[in-house]
Amino acid sequence: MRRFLLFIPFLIAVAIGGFSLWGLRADRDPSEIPSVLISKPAPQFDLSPLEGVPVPGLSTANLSGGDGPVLVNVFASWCVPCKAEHAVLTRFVNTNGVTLFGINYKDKPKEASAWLDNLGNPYERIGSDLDGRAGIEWGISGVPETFVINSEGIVIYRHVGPVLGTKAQKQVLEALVQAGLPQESI
Amino acid sequence: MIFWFVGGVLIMATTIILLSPIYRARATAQQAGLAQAVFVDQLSEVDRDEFRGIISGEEAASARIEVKRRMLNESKREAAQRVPTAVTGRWLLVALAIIAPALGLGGYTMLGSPQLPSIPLAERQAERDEAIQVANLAERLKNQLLSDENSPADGWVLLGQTYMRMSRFSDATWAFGTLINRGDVSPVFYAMYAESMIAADDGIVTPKAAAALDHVLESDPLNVAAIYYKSIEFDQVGDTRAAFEILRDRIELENAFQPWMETLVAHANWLGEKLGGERVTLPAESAIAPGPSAADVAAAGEMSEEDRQAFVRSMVERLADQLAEAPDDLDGWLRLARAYSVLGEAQKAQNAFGQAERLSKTLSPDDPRRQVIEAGLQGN
Amino acid sequence: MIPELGNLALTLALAVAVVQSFLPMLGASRGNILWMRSALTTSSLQFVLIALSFSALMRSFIVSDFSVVNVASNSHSLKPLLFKIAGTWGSHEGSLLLWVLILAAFGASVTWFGANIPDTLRARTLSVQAWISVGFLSFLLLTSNPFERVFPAPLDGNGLNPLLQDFGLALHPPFLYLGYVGFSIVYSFAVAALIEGRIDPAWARWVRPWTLAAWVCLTIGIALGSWWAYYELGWGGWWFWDPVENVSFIPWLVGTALLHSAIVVEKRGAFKSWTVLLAILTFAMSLLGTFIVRSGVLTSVHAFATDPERGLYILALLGITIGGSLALYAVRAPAMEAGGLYRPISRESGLLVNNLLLTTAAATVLFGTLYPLLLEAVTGDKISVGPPFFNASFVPLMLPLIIIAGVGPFLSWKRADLGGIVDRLKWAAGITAVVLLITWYLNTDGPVLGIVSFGFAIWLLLTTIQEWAWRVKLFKAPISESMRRARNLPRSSYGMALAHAGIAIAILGFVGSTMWKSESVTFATPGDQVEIAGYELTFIGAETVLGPNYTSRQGTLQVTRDGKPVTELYPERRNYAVAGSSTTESAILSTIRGDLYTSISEPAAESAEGKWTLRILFEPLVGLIWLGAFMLSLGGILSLTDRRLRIGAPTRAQNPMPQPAFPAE
Amino acid sequence: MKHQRIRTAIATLLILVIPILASAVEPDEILDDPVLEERAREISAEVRCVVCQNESIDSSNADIARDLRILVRERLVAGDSDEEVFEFLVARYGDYVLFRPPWKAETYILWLTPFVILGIGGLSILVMLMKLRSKKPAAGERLNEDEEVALDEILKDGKKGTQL
Repeated sequence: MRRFLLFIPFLIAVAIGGFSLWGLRADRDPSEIPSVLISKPAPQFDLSPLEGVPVPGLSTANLSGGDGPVLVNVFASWCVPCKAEHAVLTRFVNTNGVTLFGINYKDKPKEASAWLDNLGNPYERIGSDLDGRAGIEWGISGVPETFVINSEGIVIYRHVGPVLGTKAQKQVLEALVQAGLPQESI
Repeated sequence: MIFWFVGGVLIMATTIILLSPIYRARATAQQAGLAQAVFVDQLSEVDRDEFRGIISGEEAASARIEVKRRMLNESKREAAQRVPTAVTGRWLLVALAIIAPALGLGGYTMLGSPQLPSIPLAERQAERDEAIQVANLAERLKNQLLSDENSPADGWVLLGQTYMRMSRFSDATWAFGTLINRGDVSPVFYAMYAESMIAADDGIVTPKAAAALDHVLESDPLNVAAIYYKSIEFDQVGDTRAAFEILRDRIELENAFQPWMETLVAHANWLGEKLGGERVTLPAESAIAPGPSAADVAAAGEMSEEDRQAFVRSMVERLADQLAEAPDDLDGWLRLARAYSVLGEAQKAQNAFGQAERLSKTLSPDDPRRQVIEAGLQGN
Repeated sequence: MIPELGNLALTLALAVAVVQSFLPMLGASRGNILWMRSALTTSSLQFVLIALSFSALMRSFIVSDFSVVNVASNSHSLKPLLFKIAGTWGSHEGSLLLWVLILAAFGASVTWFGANIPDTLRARTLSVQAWISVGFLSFLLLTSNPFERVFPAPLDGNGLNPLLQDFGLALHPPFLYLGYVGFSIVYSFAVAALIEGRIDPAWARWVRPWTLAAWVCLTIGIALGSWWAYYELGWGGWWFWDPVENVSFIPWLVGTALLHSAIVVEKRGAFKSWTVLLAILTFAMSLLGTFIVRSGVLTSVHAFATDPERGLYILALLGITIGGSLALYAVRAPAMEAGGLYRPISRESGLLVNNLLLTTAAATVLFGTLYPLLLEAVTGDKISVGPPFFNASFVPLMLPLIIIAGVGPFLSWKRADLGGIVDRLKWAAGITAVVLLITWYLNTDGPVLGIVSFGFAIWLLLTTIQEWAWRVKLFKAPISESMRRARNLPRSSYGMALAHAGIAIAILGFVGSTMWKSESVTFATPGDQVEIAGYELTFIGAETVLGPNYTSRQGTLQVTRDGKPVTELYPERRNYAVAGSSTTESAILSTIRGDLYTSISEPAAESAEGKWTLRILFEPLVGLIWLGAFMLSLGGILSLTDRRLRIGAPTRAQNPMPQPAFPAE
Repeated sequence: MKHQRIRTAIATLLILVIPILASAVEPDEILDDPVLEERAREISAEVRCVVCQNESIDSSNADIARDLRILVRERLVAGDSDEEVFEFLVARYGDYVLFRPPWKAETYILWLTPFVILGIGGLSILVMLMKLRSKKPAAGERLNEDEEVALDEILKDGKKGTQL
């Protein structure tokens, strides 16, 4: 018994070592926070349209009742990675027929519309979230973030950071299919 | 050279110091009595504490007994212990005194760069002046171009390229953009414009940059720089296959080695990896180490023939300077030799091949570079 | 050339460390004197080589040799000289070089000052120390070479993080590492003793000075870090329970337990197995700290940016050193004979409870720090364990410890007379109770833990003074007799008293600055006045001041008290152009009552343009935290100078036998 | 190529990352009601800033921390209890935002471990002390004559032993 007890410190050390090894996995981001919205209805919000851009505003009601799923993308003109994922989102809209809504987070309307002029506007609706309240409702921790919502208005998937790289795009598209996008469109 | 002198002294000193125990070792180990000394001290401490009245007489007595028992045990232990008396095993020390510094030196040659000098800031006034001068010149050039309604296109190109070298990418975009807005829309300018935008956006190919690239490819479908960045764009929007194929197709158009190929092939293979191990191969002859950087390739691809020559020449000189300081770079010499051959400087090419041959002695007999050197020395 | 020589010296040091890692060990088991003695040369040589290497790096920083990657990315030509020097250990690579330098220094110091240690034990200890050296030198050379070169060299460097360009923080890492790494030698002694199969009072005596030295340095290092956070971060906090702070605190807790338990081994020959375990654990916790700070498995505000590959290497090193030694411990510990007997009421039992509380506290902090990782691994859930948890779990554990610390010194070894002690301490207990009631009356809605801590700190202070008075028979004997006794008390006795009093003083600081803090945050324009804690502060204005590598907006605050001028304070907001970031330089008026703490910054709201955000705090007694830490370290240093620790050293050859009666000390 | 490699090397080189804790609470956020403000401060000190490394929203100067501070105060003014404010935040960000882990199945172990360690340690100490109580010293309290003689030898030797 005493002999066994003496092994306890060793066993604890091994356990801590094991967890540490797990913590070093390359695909683990220690500062990433999982969303609490998954499988829950999208939060309540009502945003007016972005000044100077000819698409309507965005509210909770717009998210459900459509034919298929929607992609809600939180973006801002001051956000560098947003520029990078813009092309991907545009391709989703043009080649996959995805419905894309935008939440323009804490941005100056003038700069946002210039940004969209420059890059093109793939968004069907854009809500202007000037004070960042809608962002908090969605529980975002940074920009960009992208949510997949099904036609019942339930949040299916959330992607933190730009949708760049094969893996991220595959995950978003798969979530869209799961939310009701026809399989053949991807 | 001084480095190897000082380093040699360091290594010698290490060897000598490692050997020194041989001369200093005493015949008996210092074992006995050290523990007893501690116990004797503990005894006297008990005496002191008792005298001070910190512990009672009874406590002191039992503490003394405890310490004394420790002493008796210790003396039994010491008696049972074998105390070495002879100095043996010198051979191992001598062997290690030779092996260890050799290992250290071996490790260093793998990790270090002995030929590189220290470069304290104080000795780099000229370089700093030059940097400041370049900045000033760029500023002057800019003002000149702005004040001149009919400023020459070359001026703007030079300004943009200078900004690129200075890593002031947005300024470069502005310079190339100004040129294009004036209506000077040769594909070369567009390619530079696109590249500066991509650099300014941390490597992201924005739709605007992509449009510029498309513009280049419309009039010059073989433009290497545009194809390279187009591939990056395809990859960024998630079409890795297209990104890979555009590179592969362009490389396959050539039947001989071109200086830009290394970069394209490396990038194509990196993409191929993601697609599950597809590869692009260079024409056989070009198994020789890295070429110019992607940026250099791009720049060279866009230049007029004269500019290209000048550009290549400046790169070659840079390479030659580097090799003068670090002459043990076989692949470097090979590249230099090849570059001189391309420029038609046969004598210099021969010299470079000579340097390469000096270094090629350690290569395995079937190393392809041996043949390249041999062919080069014969003037092919 | 200089950086290359540094690199060469480092690889040579690794080769020497390899020799040292097995030859002395082999010598000790074969009884070969020459091989054992080789440890003395190799340990000194290793130290000299690493010191050469470190100087080479430091020189590269001083002359701004940007052909060294490490210099280019952590220094800048415009940086003041002091911070160029401090830049040497400002990065992962440089600080790791400092780490191995200190490791080698402790090894060499056993050679230089350890002539009173038997040859076999010393040879084995130095070999074990060299194992660690080999591990970390190879880690340094293979994954984090500080001498990596860049060609062509950039014209200027990236600069050091402005927050680190501070005197307190320049000194913080060296002390912290002296502490962290200092425990390596204690670990080596423990492993050597396990291999040798000998752990007895003499062993404890031989190890004590190194434990004390490391502990003192760690204390200073932690105190410097918290002092820096206090005045540099701009809002008067001094401890955040951040993972990186915690991992420096855990070895301190375990090390403190070790200091106490080793006394029992020394005096009574008991607690051997436990003490060896603590010696291993203290260093294990230091290594775990190194791992967490450099691998990025936990999010922390202070961590070196993450690199899983390096983390993997350190984890492997940890597995070998910690796993190996704990396995060795499990196998060899049963061979250790039990020590002397004692009664439930005795000094031994008191120290046992002390150890229980300290290790429980250490385990709590460790568990709390790692828990988010454990939970994420098991369930995938992410949670945070922050200050509220640690305050709620750690502080209650410390309270009984303070009581014990007050009583413990009165307990005699083996069997203590409880009645006598209770009788002796009744006055201290009475005063404590009165203080507690008054504090509670004045803060009826204050936090209970704070009020109780305050009372208990008073208790510890009183009992510590009383213990000293009792030892010197103050007022019980003629004053001259007391003076003589005071002179003759061993220094370790004074050390203990000073350290315990330091703890009490620091607690008063903790409580005072959290419970009675007052704060005022305002937008100010010149002429505005703020009143706080009896002071009136007038904001005169802010002006731009140019520093060597920053521009600063410096505010001027006139401080008056009852209309009489007291001083002027100049809080600053510094903007470092190269790094593109700003720092807050608080201005503090320190008084006995507490600190008047001021800082200034640009308002976040756009509507407040043209104004300044003035943050003014009054933190009562906060200075006592660092006074306490200073006393704690001074106590350790005093104990370190106790003559008993030098017994058997050759310097005492003229007078080898201590006089049985009374040597005048 | 070399240039580029070096540039990335420098860019990715590791430097100490330390936050800029400069702003924290701003004057325009402070509530007029000191009691509510006090509650707001206490709540914010226990809420983790989601974009920072490891800071509370009370001490962080991140934009979103400021938004959350203002939000907390709005909820308090609207009459929420402390618990309701925390629930509001957890509903959006999960337990991650709480610096004080909630008392639930996932954290029972966390909260109980200190007591368990203390309990087990305390118990084993008690058991050990009880065992020691029943033990008698093995050797006699005094040294016998042979031992005294041996000891005298050692003391004499001891003098020699330390004479180095």
